[in-house]
Amino acid sequence: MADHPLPEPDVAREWFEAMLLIRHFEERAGEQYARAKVGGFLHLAIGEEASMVGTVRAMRDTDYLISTYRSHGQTIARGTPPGKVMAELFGRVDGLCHGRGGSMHMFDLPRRFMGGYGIVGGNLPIAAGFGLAADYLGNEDATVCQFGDGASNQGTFGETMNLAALWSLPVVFMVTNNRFGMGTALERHSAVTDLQVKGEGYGVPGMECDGMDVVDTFHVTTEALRIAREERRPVLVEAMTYRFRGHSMADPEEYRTKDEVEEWRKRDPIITFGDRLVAEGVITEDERAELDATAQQAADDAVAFADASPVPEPGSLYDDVYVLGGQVHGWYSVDERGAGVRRGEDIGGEGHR
Amino acid sequence: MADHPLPEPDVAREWFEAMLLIRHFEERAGEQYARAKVGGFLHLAIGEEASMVGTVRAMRDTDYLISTYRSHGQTIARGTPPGKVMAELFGRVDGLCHGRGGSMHMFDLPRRFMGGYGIVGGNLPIAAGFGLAADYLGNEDATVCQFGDGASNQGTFGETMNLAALWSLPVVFMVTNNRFGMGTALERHSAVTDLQVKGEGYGVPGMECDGMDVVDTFHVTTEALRIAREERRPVLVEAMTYRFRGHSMADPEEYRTKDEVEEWRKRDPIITFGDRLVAEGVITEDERAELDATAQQAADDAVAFADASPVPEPGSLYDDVYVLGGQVHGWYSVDERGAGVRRGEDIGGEGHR
Amino acid sequence: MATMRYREALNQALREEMTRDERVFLMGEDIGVFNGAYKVTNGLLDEFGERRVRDTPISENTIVGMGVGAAMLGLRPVVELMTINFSLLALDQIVNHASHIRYMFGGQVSVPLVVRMPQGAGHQLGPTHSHSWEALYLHVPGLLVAVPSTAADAKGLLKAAIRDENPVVFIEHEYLYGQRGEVPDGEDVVVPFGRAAIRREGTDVTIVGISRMAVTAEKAAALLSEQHEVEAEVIDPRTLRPLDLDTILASVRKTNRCVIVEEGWPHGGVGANLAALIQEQAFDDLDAPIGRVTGADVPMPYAKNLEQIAFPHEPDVVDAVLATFRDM
Amino acid sequence: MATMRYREALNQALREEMTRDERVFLMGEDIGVFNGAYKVTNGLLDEFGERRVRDTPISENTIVGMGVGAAMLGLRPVVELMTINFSLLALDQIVNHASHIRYMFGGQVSVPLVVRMPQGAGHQLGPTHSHSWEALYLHVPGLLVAVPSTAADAKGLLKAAIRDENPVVFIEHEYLYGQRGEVPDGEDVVVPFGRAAIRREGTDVTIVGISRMAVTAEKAAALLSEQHEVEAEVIDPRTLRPLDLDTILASVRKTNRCVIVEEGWPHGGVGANLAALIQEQAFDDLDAPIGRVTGADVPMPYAKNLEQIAFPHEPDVVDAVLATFRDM
Ligand SMILES: Cc1ncc(C[n+]2csc(CCOP(=O)(O)OP(=O)(O)O)c2C)c(N)n1
Ligand SMILES: Cc1ncc(C[n+]2csc(CCOP(=O)(O)OP(=O)(O)O)c2C)c(N)n1
Ligand SMILES: [Mg+2]
Ligand SMILES: [Mg+2]
Repeated sequence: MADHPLPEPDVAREWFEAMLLIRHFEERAGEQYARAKVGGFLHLAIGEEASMVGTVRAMRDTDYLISTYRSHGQTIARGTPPGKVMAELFGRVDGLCHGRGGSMHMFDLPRRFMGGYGIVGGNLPIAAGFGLAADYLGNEDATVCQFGDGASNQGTFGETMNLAALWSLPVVFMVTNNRFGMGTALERHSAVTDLQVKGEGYGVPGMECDGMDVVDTFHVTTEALRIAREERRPVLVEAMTYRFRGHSMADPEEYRTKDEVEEWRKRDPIITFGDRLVAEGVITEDERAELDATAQQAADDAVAFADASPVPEPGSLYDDVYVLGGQVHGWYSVDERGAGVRRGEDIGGEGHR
Repeated sequence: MADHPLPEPDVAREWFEAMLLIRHFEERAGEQYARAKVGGFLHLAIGEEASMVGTVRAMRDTDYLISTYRSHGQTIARGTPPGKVMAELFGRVDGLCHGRGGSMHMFDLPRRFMGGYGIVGGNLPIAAGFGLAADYLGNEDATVCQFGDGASNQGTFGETMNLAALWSLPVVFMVTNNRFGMGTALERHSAVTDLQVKGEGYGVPGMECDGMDVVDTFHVTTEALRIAREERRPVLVEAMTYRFRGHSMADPEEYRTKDEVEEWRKRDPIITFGDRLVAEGVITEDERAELDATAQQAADDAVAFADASPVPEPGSLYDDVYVLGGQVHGWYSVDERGAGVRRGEDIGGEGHR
Repeated sequence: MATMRYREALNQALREEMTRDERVFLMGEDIGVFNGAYKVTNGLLDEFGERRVRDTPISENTIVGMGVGAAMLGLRPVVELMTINFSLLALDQIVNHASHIRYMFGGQVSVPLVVRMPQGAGHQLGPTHSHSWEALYLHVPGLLVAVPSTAADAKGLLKAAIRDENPVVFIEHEYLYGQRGEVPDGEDVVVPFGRAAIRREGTDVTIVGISRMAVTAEKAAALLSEQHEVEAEVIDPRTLRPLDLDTILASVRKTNRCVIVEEGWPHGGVGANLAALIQEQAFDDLDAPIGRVTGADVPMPYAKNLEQIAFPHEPDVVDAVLATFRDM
Repeated sequence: MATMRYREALNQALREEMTRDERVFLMGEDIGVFNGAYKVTNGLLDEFGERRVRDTPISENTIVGMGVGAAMLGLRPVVELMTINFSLLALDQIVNHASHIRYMFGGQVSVPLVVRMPQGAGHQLGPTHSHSWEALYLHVPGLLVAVPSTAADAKGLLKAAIRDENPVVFIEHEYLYGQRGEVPDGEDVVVPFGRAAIRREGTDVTIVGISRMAVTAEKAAALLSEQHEVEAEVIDPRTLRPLDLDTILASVRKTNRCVIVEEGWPHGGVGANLAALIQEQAFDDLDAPIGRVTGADVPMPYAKNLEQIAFPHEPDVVDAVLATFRDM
């Protein structure tokens, strides 16, 4: 699988940079979590960078990407400034979602990153809806929908495969098989462990890519997107990968051995790709160190940016529950004028009467 | 497929009798619906008798059967007196569920008919739960779960296939492919129309039977049950059949042609089986007519029984919402002592305070 | 003004909005070739074709979710669920997705989705097909909730729902489908959300009726007037989110008595919510406890006689109103 | 009496009931090898093995449905859902199946299933993981609903739930998992459903607190006493179905004032239901409108400062109580 030639040097270097940036970003995020700058659940994707960057680089700017609660890296790969992602983790106003969503719920409309979703399997139907919209509008926008091996057991998986195949929707479903759904190993949660065949009974053909190899991921996803866009039908791509860290920061990792993790770490997508770039003369070892330092600096800058951003105004609590105007006149959709206490009372403006 | 020899004459005759009884029962039910003796939705299974009787006759008395809103026939095949089924349709106290469930919700515990269910796809997880119980208890009880082609698109289908395969549960899933989910033809609702393969991506192998042939259905289901019981793993059986009547009594059937129905009627499972019994000398034409008359009489008796049964006492409205005793003291689980009107006020007894 | 059935009014609303706005399309089980389980979409497949009237497989959660996705990209999907009981299968998409997306993504996107579905008892459909769930949906911030009780409102509110930028849960009633009413002419006659209708003016007691129970309330008010010399004011809130509490409060301040009538279960129902709001804000105006007439606290039985006593009828409303006088 | 955390008390209840009754087994996502997302099932896989502690795939609707099926055949499944937010995916099995089966099949079978799940905000888990849904479940006839707020109740009610013949929705709280409390010794100490606990006696106002908010209410009562010379009676209903309304009414008849505190959304919440019941039955005893302190009417935001103002704290309860005096 890994015998694709490298792309043009500039391109290869950019992929490497993107993976480095994601890696350092994730490591910084983990540190900031330990310092309680980041709250909630934090799901790092360290180890999965190749599957993210390879996939995103196969996409057009006009394509849609939709993912899970483990999607800082995808957001960054899609071009979102890391500072805005970090600020979201910090729960600050300059965060992508102004601190509303947090780590699990990223969203960047201009870059067509259509969201990370906290409900396992919840994003599949929505992805099919994007495919339907492309079809309805008669345009060439394809959708990539990323979800995990564990998500392939949700009812939405089967329902969505059937509908996407039945209606010939231009969607690439990418199951990121990192071999665990939380602490449950693949063979303990899925009767069929060759996940690419799980769509076949619904008419969605499967493909596999080496999710530890950015080049292979790129090529397979490119072909999958071609099929979706040109042949106008869905494809299921299984990206074989592994997460080096726990499911979230709160994971003691008792369900797997250190040895297993070490085995996989030997295939670290950033190290192996870096080695290859050096071996094939695309970069020198010095440049490699420089690129690494640059990425690290960018991650540090993201932290600084986030830290400098203010927390949301308390008065913004009720913003954007509804689109106001027309027939919905205020944040109070029913009534909050009771004698009792009213949350977010300090807010002013039109939301209040 | 239809080249299995007939079973012993007594057995063959009994299958024929059962199919006749179901047919006449269904016709009577339809008539009573037209007379408004039966309310709600009435889904007849005329045309599907072979798939019902062939399946049930392959089961042991200790096996569990679970089905859908289209299950009068299965209930009768399982041995429930037709009068109790008809009384349920009439909403009477002698109905199987004392008039609580109606046509869509039959249930006969002693005969291990574990219910007809009104939610499409809702019975699959429950069937897997029966399989789990058999496994847990270490007994040989197998479960047959019947559902429609349309139900194979519900999320529960994929979820249940995976779990049944993963946990090696002794369940035969039988998809009754009558080619329509309500008014939506198979190829318009399912991307893959060869339904027996729909479980393969989840590790559940498929089999097919001619659901218009009671003998073939019997043989295939027997083998499926053997696999479930002895090899302790699930099987998906697709029974190819057709419903001659509308989806329910309220169906104008604009979605299919009269010709199509006529084509299928040529394969009427009762006529073809009767012809074969006569041709192979199991019964004479006269006996055939007699058996038919007997079945018709039994269906008439069922109507008479139902008609003679009283309607439920108003005071029974709150019975069996809860199992009382222990910590739940009355039908009122919260409180119904408000100043306002209380439904079922005329009830007495322990339910009231 | 034309007279038409509630289902025809809905059909007209769909037709007009589809004609007006190319982005509007329909999805649902058997809405096309079958013309709809309750014939609300009758003829629309013929008129608009398969692109805009889409028969779906039986996959409630996913068809709603696809509506969410299509709405996020600017389309105006109207998803029909065959009954509200089946919407429990789609609740994750309706609540965890449709209602949250705008807020959790910081206002970057909206979800102009309409989920239409009927509810209600009376046709002996038994426990899996007969329940009323408006109280569930009114609980959820981010949703709008409509419960039209007349043909005119069915049409006008559905048009308003389709034009709105927010996700709307649009609750129809199986019994009402066949009822006739006058419907104003004009393709731009919309009924805005958040405005209650006073169905009958009165001075002695305020009766609030939800969905079909607005009709029952009106009939009960006639009985009260004829037989008991009680002049009831009957209010149909028409939408539960937003709720026009002002109209209800103004009435209660005038009548000093209130009874709420709904078909759903008593505990945590719409009546409970209204009673809580009214006693909070018009405490001193109340001369008697706020009465509630609700469905029985049971899964809906199939048998006709049991079903009939399991949901409210006019005499129940009359009794509840009279009780507010006895309590004095 | 031993002192232990709420999660340990739950763990003990599971262990004891599994030991006592071979029919009791556990199913859920990551309850075994991972020892539970919130460690409630810690150690149970080791102790009881894979037959009785079953890690499941992520298939909420089906694992609950399998519990329904197993329960119908006489087993005593205890299904854990990782949070109550995900139970929306399983609602069809919980409501249309578990709660209806006994009734719709004429009493032939029962469904002794327990669905355990935590809810609640405070850990910045954002809009898909933080909501409180007890009001949804209390709406449904056929279910029992528990909302324990102490370690002792967590244990005693869970034991009662497992022993009961009815389907139980057992709602835990993420914040409470780490809280310690005294738990009576003895394997047969169960806390029966339908009996409220008076957490604090008082004469001036009745505060009803639900789930974690029972703790908040108690702390608020201390503040009221110290700072405002108001002696509040604090009641924790412990179960919402059945509901011990008598205890609440008796208190309100004594104090003539009532405030209900809950974490969930305001409209159609538990507070609305209690307010409606109380004003119905103790109308003349009330000197002020029943107050409600609830979560904000928004999807739960992630940012810490916003999250904190989106659910009730002691000062909110104090203010609401004082308002019942100002209204006089
Ligand atoms: C509906 C739902 N159920 C359970 C969870 C809790 N949960 C979060 S992530 C996760 C594991 C998902 O595994 P997988 O799909 O393989 O993705 P990965 O985390 O490995 O990227 C679980 C069970 C959830 N968020 N949503
Ligand atoms: C969850 C759910 N969605 C929709 C319906 C309405 N409905 C009842 S039967 C039916 C068609 C089912 O088709 P199939 O599974 O093929 O079974 P058949 O009726 O052909 O026996 C539909 C859509 C329902 N009862 N439950
Ligand atoms: Mg995984
Ligand atoms: Mg069918």
